[in-house]
Amino acid sequence: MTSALSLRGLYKSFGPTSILRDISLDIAAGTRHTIIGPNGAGKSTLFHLITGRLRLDRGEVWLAGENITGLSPHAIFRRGLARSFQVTSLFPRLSVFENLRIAGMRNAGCGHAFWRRLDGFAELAEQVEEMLTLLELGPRRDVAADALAYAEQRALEIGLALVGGAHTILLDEPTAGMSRAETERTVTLLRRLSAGRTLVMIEHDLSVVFDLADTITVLADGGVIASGPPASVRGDARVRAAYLGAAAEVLT
Amino acid sequence: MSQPATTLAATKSRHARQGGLKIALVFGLAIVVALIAPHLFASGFGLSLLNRMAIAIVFALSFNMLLGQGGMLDFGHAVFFGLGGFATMHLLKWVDGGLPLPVALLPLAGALGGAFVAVPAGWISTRREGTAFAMITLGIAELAVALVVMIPQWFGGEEGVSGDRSGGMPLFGFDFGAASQIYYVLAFWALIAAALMWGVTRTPLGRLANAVRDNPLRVDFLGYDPARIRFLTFILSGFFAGIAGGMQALNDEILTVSNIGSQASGAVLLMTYIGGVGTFSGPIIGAVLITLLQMALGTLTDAWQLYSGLIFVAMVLWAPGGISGIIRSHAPILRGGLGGRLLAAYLALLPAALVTLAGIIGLAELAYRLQAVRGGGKPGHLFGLAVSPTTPWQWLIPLALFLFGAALLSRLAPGARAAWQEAAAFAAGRRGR
Amino acid sequence: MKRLKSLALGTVAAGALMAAIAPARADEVVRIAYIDPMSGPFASTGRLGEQHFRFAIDRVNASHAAGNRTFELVVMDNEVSAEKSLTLFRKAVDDGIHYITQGNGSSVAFALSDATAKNNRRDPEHAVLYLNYAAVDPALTNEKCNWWHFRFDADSDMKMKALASYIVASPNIHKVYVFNQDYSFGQSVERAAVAMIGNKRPDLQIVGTERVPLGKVTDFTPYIAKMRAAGADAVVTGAWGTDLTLLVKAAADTGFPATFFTYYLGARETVQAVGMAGKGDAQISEWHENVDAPAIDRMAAEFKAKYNENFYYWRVVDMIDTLAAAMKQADSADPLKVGRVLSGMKFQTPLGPEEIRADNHQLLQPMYVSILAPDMPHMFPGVPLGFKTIKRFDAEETRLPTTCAMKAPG
Amino acid sequence: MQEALFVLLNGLVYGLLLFMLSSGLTLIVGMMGVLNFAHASFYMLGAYFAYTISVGLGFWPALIAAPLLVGVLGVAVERYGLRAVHRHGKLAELLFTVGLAFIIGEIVPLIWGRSAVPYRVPALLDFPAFTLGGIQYQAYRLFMMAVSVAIFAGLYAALARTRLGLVIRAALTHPDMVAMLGHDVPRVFTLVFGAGCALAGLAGVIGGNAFTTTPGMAEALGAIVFAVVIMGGLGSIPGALIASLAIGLIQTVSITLDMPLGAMLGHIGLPLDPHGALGQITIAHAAPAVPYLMLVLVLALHPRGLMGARAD
Repeated sequence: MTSALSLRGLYKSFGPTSILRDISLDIAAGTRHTIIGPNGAGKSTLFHLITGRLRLDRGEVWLAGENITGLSPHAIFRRGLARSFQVTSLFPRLSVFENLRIAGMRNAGCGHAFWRRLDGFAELAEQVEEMLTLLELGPRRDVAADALAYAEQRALEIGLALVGGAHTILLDEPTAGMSRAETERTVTLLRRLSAGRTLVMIEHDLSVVFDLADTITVLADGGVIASGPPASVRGDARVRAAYLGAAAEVLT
Repeated sequence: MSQPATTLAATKSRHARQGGLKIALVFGLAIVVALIAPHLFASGFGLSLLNRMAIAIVFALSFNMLLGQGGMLDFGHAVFFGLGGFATMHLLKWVDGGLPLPVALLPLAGALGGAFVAVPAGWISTRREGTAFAMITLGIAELAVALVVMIPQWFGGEEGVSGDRSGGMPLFGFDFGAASQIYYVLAFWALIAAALMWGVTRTPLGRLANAVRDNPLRVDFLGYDPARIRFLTFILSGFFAGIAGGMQALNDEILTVSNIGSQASGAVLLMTYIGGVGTFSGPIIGAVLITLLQMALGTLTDAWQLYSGLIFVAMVLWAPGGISGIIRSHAPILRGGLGGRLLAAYLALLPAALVTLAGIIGLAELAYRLQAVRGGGKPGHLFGLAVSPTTPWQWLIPLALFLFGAALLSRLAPGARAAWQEAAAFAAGRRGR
Repeated sequence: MKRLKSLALGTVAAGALMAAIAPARADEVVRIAYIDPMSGPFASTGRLGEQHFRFAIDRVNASHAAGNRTFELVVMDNEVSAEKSLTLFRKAVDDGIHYITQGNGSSVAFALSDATAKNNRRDPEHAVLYLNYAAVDPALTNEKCNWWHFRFDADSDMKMKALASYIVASPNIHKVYVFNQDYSFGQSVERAAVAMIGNKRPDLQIVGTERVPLGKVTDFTPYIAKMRAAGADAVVTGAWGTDLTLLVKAAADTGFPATFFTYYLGARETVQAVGMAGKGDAQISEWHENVDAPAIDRMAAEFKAKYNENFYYWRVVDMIDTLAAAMKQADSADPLKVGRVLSGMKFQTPLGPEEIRADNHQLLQPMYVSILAPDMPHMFPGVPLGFKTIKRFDAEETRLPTTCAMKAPG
Repeated sequence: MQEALFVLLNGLVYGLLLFMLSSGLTLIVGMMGVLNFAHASFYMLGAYFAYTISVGLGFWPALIAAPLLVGVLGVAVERYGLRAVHRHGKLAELLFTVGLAFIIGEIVPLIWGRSAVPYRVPALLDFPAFTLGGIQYQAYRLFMMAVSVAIFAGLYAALARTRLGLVIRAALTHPDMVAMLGHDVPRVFTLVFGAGCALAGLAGVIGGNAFTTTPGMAEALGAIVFAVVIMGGLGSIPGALIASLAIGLIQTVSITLDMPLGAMLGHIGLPLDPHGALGQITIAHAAPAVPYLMLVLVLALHPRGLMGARAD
């Protein structure tokens, strides 16, 4: 069986600073995978490399059996990979509804049409309304994105990655800055929406990690120090030493 | 998660139906205005003003398709306008020569010409965004002007290319020679082009252009190439600018290098910005107003260029949303019935504003009339007073007015601003609930 | 006096306003729309023209040269834009104005000539006569001529004919460089120079031609170097304004000794920029301050006293005088009737006999080739040089064949 | 040989003048991201101020005082105009400078008249320094070159060596960081804008009498200065120098090439009808369009310009 996402020997450095070294990882289709690691471990850089935002120095990225190394972000998206950002990245002057609709346009077959009414894509609108409800943003449907509260913006950020129907979804710290209750709602949402899809997350909140993840990869100092099911990662001595330290009690 | 999907869909379709009705109403009204206008301004000058407005509206809307909808500042938009015009003009000459085409259809040639030129220009420029894009368009504009001047065989050099719109195939018995007849042709095209451009904002590409304007990076991660979206928008914009150019060709029956030059590009930027880039109606307001201003102010005072410069800078400083921005920021307040309170705050500003204005006008007029007097002219009157710009004390009056008024304004302005903010917040609060 | 006062409003000049104020008197008021730049970079030229028109009109009105008609100037600012000129043309027609005049910018001239022809064909009741006092593109009286357009300035070919015949007759000139601004006027000067100077004498040749975009070049030194490398001893140029100033200044700075044969050297700022190095440089004109014509000298003095500017456009006075005479003769202000009189009209001026050609409505007038020389009666402020006639051409001598095939209306 | 030297020298002079004009703008654009369309207007003001001062006091006091005056004006414009517009975004800033250029262009002829003013080269430098191939070289041209080189050296040293220079260079690449480090960024902006305007004023003092001082002088140079700054790369002083010299040299060289485009492209195998409308244009004829062609090409290939620090 092919992996949903397969990384083969990725290297990346900025000038003389080496950020990532020899990252190899296989993520099975339909699983929820979490990447953890201390700040500066290169987690966001890894996402940027996978999604085409940054160029690799060496190595290959395969998506569902296809080599996507060096493709542009939009080409990668078209092959079924969507992502969210750590720093909220929305369309500030457009309404929540329009934000989500834009995210869904590619897969709804809108193309670049300038001769068809956007409102004519009824299925897309339905999909978006549904997502609005799921994100509990229904009452904020027509509010401009930059007028939303922070937590609402984070929810919308996740929504943009989810609405398009991609088979593999990369979320960069989806619950960052959320309250406990909001985090719990988000976890429920992710659990629900990741059914049948592959979910890769960077996450700091370890309760979320162990709640959701089927497999965990630990990044530290630009390298993978452990990868596997939660139980094995939890028991890994190097992980404890290199990363967990203060948070060790959560693990036990 | 409580609202049943059926109710939701129902609300939505009601929304859509109401929206559609509103749009139909607006365009119906526009058609009525277009039909009535020539009877209100029946003189040749009035018609010629209306014709220019129609052209300016299409041109400004096409410009705002880039700037307002797509976030692209094009310093050479007149290139597509002008070259579209030249295309129309050449076709018009063939029509004069016997090509069986109705003259009224010729702006379409301008559209094709504009789009045709926009393809290579856009191919180079739209791969970049922001300032780099703007600068490339500046370079392209300079290049285009240089080329047009260098090839008089095609563009007629300084004397331009002229044609005769009444030489073609008559349509329903009209030959379109008379200004009143050509008005209807131009009004027709202005309405069609405006409707189409409005339509484009409702299409996938139109929405994607908004997205690219706001956040091109994110668009890239949603499966679209931002450069491609910019490119297509650019070509469309060139297409509509070309229609405006074609209308211009029919109206003036002559087209010269100046129609593609930086002044024409600057004028459309001015119109669009003053009208407001944030709304679809902004450029229309700007086009109508600036056309009027250009023609009317010039007959009233020598200082009109200075005044338009000052008005422009004042708008940039205090009303960056343009006129439509002002309207939009007050509409909810008025709808919320809070206009009265705000009006009082504004009225308090009025005397100070008038005093300042009188001071500025006095200074400017004195300066221009001093120049006139030096050249042997007569100083004339201002506000019913005999002007003598060579007498020093006459300068003191407007100077004092200006300083006093400005000081007063800077005192009072924060109060009015606060009143507006309060009213806006109140109105927003009401609506939010 | 009331009318004078309304004139004093001067540049305001809203036609409608004028019409309202104009009192009902026996005199018929003939309004002339003056469509030229009053603002923007070319305003100085337009203003200077306006002063000459006011001067000429005041003279005509004072002497009742047009019979029981008085002229009134309506100033319209076109910023040298063809587009704006056309709108102003419409406005003039609306306001019942039948005479327009313009001079700056060939593009404007072509647009106005074209608009006049179309307007008069479509709407003969509001016919307009277009009096061109300074736009000199030959096409206006040749392939693009029109019956309603009358030109009172010699076209660039006629001027070149005079310049060329002087150059061809000068045994010391062997190598001529032709330098122009790149637009229709510059192009036609270049064509005429090449045709009229090249191959006219075995030891006379054109060693180079060059055109530069209007107002875009800052440093002309490389061009001077090119002329020098070509061995030019004379430069023929139709350049004007800042371009001409910078060109002759660059020549003076680099010590380039060739003589400049120009169309527009007479501008004060140009002569002041070149200084004494301009000595010997030539221009072609229909008049200059040191022409021996006492009647015009008096006008020039009067003009200077009134406006504190040098008298420059003799031809504006010539044009307005001629228009007045034609109206008197036609005993009408109807443009068609006046046009019929003007077409082929012959008359005397202080400079000699002149004629408006019937075949293309071009005025034939005497022309002067003059050079900047010291010790002249009239000299430039700050530079002790003045124009000195070195060759005079009678009006008839400037006649050129025309390709004009215009038809008289009616 | 001599001819080649002459062309080179001319290109150098022209290039250095362009650099003088654009050095101030490149600072402003690089640091503040403001495309200052009024820059050439400050150049014009420098020339007019210098004219007025030189009438009373002579050229040398004007050389110092006029740029300072223009600088002060620049500071005022930044402090009371641009800063207020800043929050409305880049487009508003740019349009503000467009309006400003327009207003200056109207006010200057009101004060000094619509035709050229007789602003002269100082007598001390008004002599031919040497003759090359029969063409005299005015001493004033050498002076212009010297001033331009001095500006480059001074700016380069100031940016590389001084604390303020360090802050400015840092602000070019990481504006937020500089603010976080506690530097008063608005004040630095004001200073940079004032200094940039003063440099434009200095160019005006020196260029106004070498060429002409007219109300149209700003318009004639506006576009080409932008071409230099953009091509050189926003904010890069060496980039501006290279772009200036490149434009100066290429334009001067192309003036000497009388070969028609058709023939030239024919040499390199591109088919263009040598008798068609395009084929007949000579390279010399197209010379003034060359900077813009270079601009479009450089930007299309390399969006940051030759040595740009900012990409936007």
